[in-house]
Amino acid sequence: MNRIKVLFFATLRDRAGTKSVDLEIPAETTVQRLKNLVVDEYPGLKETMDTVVISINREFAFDESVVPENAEVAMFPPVSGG
Amino acid sequence: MNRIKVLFFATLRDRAGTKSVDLEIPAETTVQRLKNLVVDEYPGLKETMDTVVISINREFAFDESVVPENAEVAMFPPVSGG
Amino acid sequence: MTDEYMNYPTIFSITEADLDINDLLAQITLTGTGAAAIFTGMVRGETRRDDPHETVYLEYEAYVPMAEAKMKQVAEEIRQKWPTVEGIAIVQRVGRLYPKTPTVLIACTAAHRDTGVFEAARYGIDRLKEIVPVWKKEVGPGGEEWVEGDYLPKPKDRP
Amino acid sequence: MTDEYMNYPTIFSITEADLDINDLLAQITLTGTGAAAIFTGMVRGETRRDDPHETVYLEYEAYVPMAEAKMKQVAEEIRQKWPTVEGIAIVQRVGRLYPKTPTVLIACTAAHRDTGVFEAARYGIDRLKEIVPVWKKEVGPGGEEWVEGDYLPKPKDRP
Repeated sequence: MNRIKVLFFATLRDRAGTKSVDLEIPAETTVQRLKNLVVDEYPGLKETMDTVVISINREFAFDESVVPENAEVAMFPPVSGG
Repeated sequence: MNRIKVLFFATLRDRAGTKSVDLEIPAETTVQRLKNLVVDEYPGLKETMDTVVISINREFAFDESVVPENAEVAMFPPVSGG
Repeated sequence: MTDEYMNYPTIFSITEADLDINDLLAQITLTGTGAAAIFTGMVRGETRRDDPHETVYLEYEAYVPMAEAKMKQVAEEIRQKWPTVEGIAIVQRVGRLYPKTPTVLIACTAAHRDTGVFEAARYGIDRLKEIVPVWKKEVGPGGEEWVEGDYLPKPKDRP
Repeated sequence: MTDEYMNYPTIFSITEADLDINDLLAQITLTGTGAAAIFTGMVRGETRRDDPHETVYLEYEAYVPMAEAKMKQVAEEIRQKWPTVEGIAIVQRVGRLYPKTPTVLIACTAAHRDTGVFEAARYGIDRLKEIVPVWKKEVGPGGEEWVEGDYLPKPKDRP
């Protein structure tokens, strides 16, 4: 098992009700699989998953990316700064 | 005869050696004719006349424009501000 | 960044402080600099386009370390596309910001104005709104709502 | 200016004072303003293009009342071409100005950045350098010389 941290921002933080969570996930877990694990934990996030943006260690990641040990993962909606 | 004032800027002021001059010119004098009168007075301006810009009462004027009574005429090189 | 750009200042920051454009511009002005194009965005108190509404304030938040990394990437993309650009400043203000307040700044300097500074600044703000992780919640007379972005990053958006 | 623009601020000035971009921007930011494009020009201490040379300072002079009238005309031309532009500021600093000093500013604001503000600011500085009567003398290590413009006004350059 790999320990990782998941950060939530904006709507996802509001829906998850927390800024971050520490998780233990199987080695070789992909981003796609991680999304499912997170929705199991926070069902309120289910409907945000179609347009969620994921980063691993502060860089964009995609469904097939593998989440490494000690990763800092972030989940957030499309950005709206400026 | 009409009384007018002619202002010189930048290179033209340097060459004329003065910022301005009051002139009496015949009624119906055109800009083209005025240039010649000014060059007669200030021969050092002769070679600037090909690219001189003329304004009458703070608006661009052209060779055929007639200089009205009490006009404020200005003679200057193409602008180089910014 | 390659050695070519070693002496060219690049500023990027996420800040809660007022944007001081005079100061930021001075920081990216070199001896050979003759032109700067600056974009700033402000909080609109009143929006007429699309869904007309009033705004009392916006609440900005950022994923700070990633936002800084992505601002650096935007600056590097600008330098790749417009090698004549000298200094670059990219600043996003966060926190609670009221109408008329400047919230974001992109500034690019160069020796001359016809070398792409306007296009570079325009590219910078467009790109910031795609890949820099900052979000805003809009608070209006009738309640609050997260502003939705619409850009989904692609593998090419990694540096 | 037509009634349509009545509430839109237009600032133009010839000044010997420092350009305060923060302040100028605040003066042309309205409740509906969300975007500003600003151009500033600075004195280059070192010029590499065309005829490379060093500059100790520039001495600017203006035909003030006509320069103000022509700045007003530039602002009106911008409003004709980009009716979405809200505030406009056009400022030319004059006097003795040293390298790195901002000398000129054109700023245009609008509700949104995709409504022509960048193009409007670019047009403004191009136009200022054609029709606003300001000149500069360049003082370098080897002597001084008037900088030559190359635009000859045409009848269409009257308002």
